[in-house]
Amino acid sequence: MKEYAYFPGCSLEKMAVSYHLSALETTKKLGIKLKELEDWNCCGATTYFYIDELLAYTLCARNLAIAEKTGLDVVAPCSACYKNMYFTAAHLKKDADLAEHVNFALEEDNLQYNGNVNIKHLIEVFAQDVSAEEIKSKVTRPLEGIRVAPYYGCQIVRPQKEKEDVEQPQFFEGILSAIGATPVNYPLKMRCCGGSLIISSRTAALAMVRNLLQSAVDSQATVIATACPMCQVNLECYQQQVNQEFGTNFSFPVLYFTQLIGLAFGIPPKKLGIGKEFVSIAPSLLRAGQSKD
Amino acid sequence: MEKKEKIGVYVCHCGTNIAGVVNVGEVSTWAAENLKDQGVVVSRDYKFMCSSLGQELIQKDIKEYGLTRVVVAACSPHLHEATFRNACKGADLNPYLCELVSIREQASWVHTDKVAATEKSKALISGGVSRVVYNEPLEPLYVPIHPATLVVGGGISGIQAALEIADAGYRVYLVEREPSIGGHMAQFDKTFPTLDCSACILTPRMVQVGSHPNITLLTYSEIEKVEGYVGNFTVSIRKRARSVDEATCTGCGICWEKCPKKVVDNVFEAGMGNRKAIYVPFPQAVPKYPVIDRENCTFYIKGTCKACEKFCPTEAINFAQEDEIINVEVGNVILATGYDPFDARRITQYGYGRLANVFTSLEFERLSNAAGPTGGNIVLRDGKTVPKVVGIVHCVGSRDKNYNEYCSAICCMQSLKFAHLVHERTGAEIYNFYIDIRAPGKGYEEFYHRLLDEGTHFVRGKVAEISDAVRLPGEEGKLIIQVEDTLTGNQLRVPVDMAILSAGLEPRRDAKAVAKQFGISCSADGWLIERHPKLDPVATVTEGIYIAGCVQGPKDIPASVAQGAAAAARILGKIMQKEIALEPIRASIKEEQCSGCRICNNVCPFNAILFHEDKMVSEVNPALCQGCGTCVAACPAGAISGTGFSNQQILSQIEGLMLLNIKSHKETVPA
Amino acid sequence: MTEETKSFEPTIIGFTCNWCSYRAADMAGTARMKYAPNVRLIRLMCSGRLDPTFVFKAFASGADAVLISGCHPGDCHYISQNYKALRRFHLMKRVLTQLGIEPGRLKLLWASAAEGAIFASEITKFVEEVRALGPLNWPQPGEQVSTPIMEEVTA
Amino acid sequence: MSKPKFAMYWAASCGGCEIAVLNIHEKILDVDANFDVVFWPVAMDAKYKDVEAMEDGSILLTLFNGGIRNDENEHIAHLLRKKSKILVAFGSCACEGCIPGLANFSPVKEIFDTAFSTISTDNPDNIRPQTHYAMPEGEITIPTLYPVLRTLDQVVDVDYYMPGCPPESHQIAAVIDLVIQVLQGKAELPPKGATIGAGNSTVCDECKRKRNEKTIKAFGRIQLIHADPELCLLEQGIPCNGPATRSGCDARCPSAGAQCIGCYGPAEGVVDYGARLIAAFASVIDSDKPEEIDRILDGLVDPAGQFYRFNLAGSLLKAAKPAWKSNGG
Repeated sequence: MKEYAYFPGCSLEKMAVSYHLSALETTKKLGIKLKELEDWNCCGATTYFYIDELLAYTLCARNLAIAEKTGLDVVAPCSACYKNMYFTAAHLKKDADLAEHVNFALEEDNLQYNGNVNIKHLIEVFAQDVSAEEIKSKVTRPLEGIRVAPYYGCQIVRPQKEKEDVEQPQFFEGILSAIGATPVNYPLKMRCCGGSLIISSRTAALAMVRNLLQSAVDSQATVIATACPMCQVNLECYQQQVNQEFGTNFSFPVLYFTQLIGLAFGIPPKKLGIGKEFVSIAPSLLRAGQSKD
Repeated sequence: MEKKEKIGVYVCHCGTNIAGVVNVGEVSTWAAENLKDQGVVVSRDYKFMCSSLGQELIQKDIKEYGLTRVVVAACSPHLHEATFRNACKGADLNPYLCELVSIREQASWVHTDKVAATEKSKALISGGVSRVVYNEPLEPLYVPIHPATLVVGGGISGIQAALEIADAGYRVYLVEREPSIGGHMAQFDKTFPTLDCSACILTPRMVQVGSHPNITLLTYSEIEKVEGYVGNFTVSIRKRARSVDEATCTGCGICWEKCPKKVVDNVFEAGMGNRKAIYVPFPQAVPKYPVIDRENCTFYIKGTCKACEKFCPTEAINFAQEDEIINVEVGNVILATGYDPFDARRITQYGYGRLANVFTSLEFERLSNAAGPTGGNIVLRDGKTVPKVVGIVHCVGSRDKNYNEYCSAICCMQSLKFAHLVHERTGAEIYNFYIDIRAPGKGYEEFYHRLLDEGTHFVRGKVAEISDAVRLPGEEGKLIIQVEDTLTGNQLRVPVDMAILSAGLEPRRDAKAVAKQFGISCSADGWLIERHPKLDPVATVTEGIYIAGCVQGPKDIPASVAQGAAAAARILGKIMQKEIALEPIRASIKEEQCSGCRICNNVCPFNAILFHEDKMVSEVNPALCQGCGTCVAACPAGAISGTGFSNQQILSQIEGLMLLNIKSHKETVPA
Repeated sequence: MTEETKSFEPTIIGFTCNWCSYRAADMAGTARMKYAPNVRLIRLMCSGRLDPTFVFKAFASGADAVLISGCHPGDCHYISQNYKALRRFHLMKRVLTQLGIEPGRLKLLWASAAEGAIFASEITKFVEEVRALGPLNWPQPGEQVSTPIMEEVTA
Repeated sequence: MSKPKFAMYWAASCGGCEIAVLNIHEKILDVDANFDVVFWPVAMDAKYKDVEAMEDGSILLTLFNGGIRNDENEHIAHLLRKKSKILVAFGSCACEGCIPGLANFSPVKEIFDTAFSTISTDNPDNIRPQTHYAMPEGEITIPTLYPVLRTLDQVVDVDYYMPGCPPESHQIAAVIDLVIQVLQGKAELPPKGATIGAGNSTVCDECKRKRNEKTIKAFGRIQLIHADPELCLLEQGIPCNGPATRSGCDARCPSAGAQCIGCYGPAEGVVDYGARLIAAFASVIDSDKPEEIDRILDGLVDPAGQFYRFNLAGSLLKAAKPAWKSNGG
């Protein structure tokens, strides 16, 4: 059984609880254990690094130090958590002076970070650590005929880890194909959802959301799959405001990729947090999931 | 030291170049006084040692003092080593008994502290004197030159080289991997900047090669093995089975007309058109004989068909034909194996292979070629729509840290040519996205201005992305080119119907293997390395192996032709001399000390070291040895010695440089 | 850096190959780039000729440091011989460390014929690094060894 | 006519050389028949003052084994040089330092600490020997240790070198035969400075193992490798010093399945034994990547010990820096 240290992050506690539930359910099906880090803290989100860099690094390093003690790879389902932890680890490795400062602070908590933690996004677990065959083998209700827009967002593949394709990655499509769905060609799959701009510059962010939704409609998708709570919220919860602002008429379901996998695995929708969304998912999606029953 | 050497030391002023910083008088006097024990009998300084008067001064001393060794402290040996060695030779002193010490490039020009520069010069001369004592008289090695030449690669560069040598009356073996010679140039429609028809100027040359009595043309062939050394190479060539008997085939073309099997032509037509399973790559192919592509031929797959055989009027089809190994003896080799175009798929954000109407430069060449799949009509991938707006992206895969850092040299001009052809044939609106326009050839800048006058748009900026994600009105069905115009600082979204990626040039996939096969060096990129980037651009470090055309680096047709001709001229010169003198810097193995441990055997990249199983000793072939000395350093028994750079010479030079050879020195060392 | 090492002028023996690094030195000269006068160069045909004996000889002869330079990996004039120099360099460093010679006293520098500026700046940098290490002063034959030291240790 | 005089001395050495001499069996009778043994501390009683009283050059042949570690060694080296016509550096210690020379890695203080103050020594009061000590009977002295061990030829002029740890008995016998033949006018002495009782090539010359072109992907210690008994040990990644070590021992160790450790010293004309091996081993490492090269080299656990086990004192650098610095200067 594969085991990971699991860093849920703040969003998954409340707003993205359905992501949390579906992540645990689907990984369990694949024989993967997500062991939640003890006493974890906020990753600093997208803004803290612009307020106090050293403290922001320390915040992330604390989680890394706790994870290091477990000897496991860390998995974060939220793209922002993942990105913050990944580049904190990378910076600490390169910058001995920074590492010294950070460790000085961690000493207060009897912690130390030695640079020996691998950080993964949850989707990497499905794309790399588990083979498509393994996923396929667990599918009981393939999502046949369901056209899904794979929305990567901007943080999963940045920064580039090794030589992987960061311009036109295909791993999300691979996962969707494995569960029987049809990944559509979604040209804006790497574009930003607006992030926290929705608070500071609402109109600009809404325009970004509109483009993403329109592109999904144009590519004849029935649902957008995301791998990030922030993306999910921006794309789903702001649809009404987009409609008001631009006179459009979007009502487009946005699900976590783990929810789609869960449906294909035959996990009851309720266990996947389905039913908590603002835009209800198309009945056809649920039907597709159930049809083979 | 058995007999005491008599050494002359000559310190050059080089006008003020040396004397301005180094106190040459002091250095000269110091050498005379302090290096006496080493054998220095005369030490002089002179304004210009390399002048004829300076040389005569040395020659006079050799005669008068009976000098047995000469040390000249002047400029870099790369500049005047030959000069002073010749001067010594003129006075009947073996040239290799003269040692040059660089006190210009290594002292006066690089140091400002006059005292330090003077002291360093003394140490360098002391090192030179200590070394020269152990120099040995050497004689060059003479080997005969076989008059035949091997040319590898039948592109324009190889064609030019082959014709030059054959016209001079010597045998040439021209080996080409594809079924026909012609190379990339045969695929082009027009050549920049003159817009000559590429085929019109190339075909006559190809025909000449095919019919030349002094050229043995081996197409559909590859080099198997190369052995030997300058003047005496033995090359094995694999002549792949054509399945067509060249003696009886007339090239009438009935076979490929009747062949039922269509194959996408990924080589000559760049995937834009089809050919048959039995084919000639293009109508003007030389030789005119077709080949059967056994991977796709129905007979080889299923065992039936033989349509070609049935219809062939001369019974030239031979399904049982086998590969043939041909061994040839040659004196020299020219490698003109060309380049591969950069694979634009690697830049995923440009969408080639994903977005239908993104074309590569080679595809566009075929599209615009009157003999190409569309008959020269510039249309979209659907085969009929004429584009209204065309974007041409420069520097695809070039000048980019993610792919190749170098400039591919031809893409700017190629892009301008494309722009002109699009303008002329479709009247479309054209955007060129460039980083810098590089048009340094004859008539190139004028061509650029002609394009400006034609109303082509030039946007200075590196394209970020080509996408089909349309957003704004008027973008429907178009490709969006996202770019920052760096001259105005604006982000642009340019909707186009067709995007052409001006792909750069890359070394052949197998360039490194070829370099290894022929024992020459290859840069980290994969371009083969010339002997000197400026002064010896077509020779390589391995005597007898020359390079021409794009195999050395990206270049356009005129430069490739010039290099082909230059390599031919170099070889003709060697053939005329009938024999060649090799530098006597060589390694040799003392048989009685060699224990046959075989450490040295694969240390040599030139395969110059042979192991004799019977005697259990290794031996250096002096004609193959290039004199690097790596085996000398590697031999655990100290059984290998190297002329010109012996252990004694270097160890003694170290002592000299540290002034350990000077008695008074000991007192200056703090206890 | 102590007061003693500030005034110390190290002597460094440098080995270059004939094709790249020696030409880099020539290039630095032609372009009149200035660098520290502490390095005395020995030209070999190739960095592959570099016999560890030469390095030990240089240290034993009183050099404070040794520079080995050659063509960039992949650019060797003799195809691949600089890799042999690289391997020897790695092994030599280990042996020197065991002999109490700071690994910083042996430097490997790749320089192409066009990299005169790099050659010059790397030499100046190296001289400063060696200056900070202080003199090596390897005893010369006949020096020091005959001084008995028994009194000191028994005290 | 009196017989020519013979002497043998041991300086800093283990005594193995003497045993090797005795190990020539009945040949030892030839020594007695042809020579008058005047000085051989391990075999007979003799006083330094007797030697000091001899006429200069009166001893025909002296076999000197051991390196020069203290003032007594040095004194006797000078003394025997003066009294001998032919002085032979006998065995690896005298030629190149050998195992006692490995102490040149360490400062004298460390050597003393190890000898007198580590757990293996019962010395609760931490008493150290004094070079001079006043007794009621008068002052007594013991030899003074030098900071480093030197080879014989670093102290006095040497006529011949006879390597080996110890020299092979059949080689000793052959040398004694040669000297006797010279005495009888039947042969001539080799040129001064020559190495005697050994071959001109290296151990590989006498080694019967099969060999190929060499590339080394990994080094390993012999006890951890299941070695092919027919194949060259070095090719199997076992660091065998044979390629650099002078022949003459009939490849004793490799024939018995162990790697050559180099007791016969460098081949003819070699300046630094270890440098030869460093160059040779490194040249055939099968990697061009610095990290991988380092990984392969990690397999050589003690490179300086590997390359200079017998040769440190006789090498170009002669001793490690801490040993030199133990002089305080």
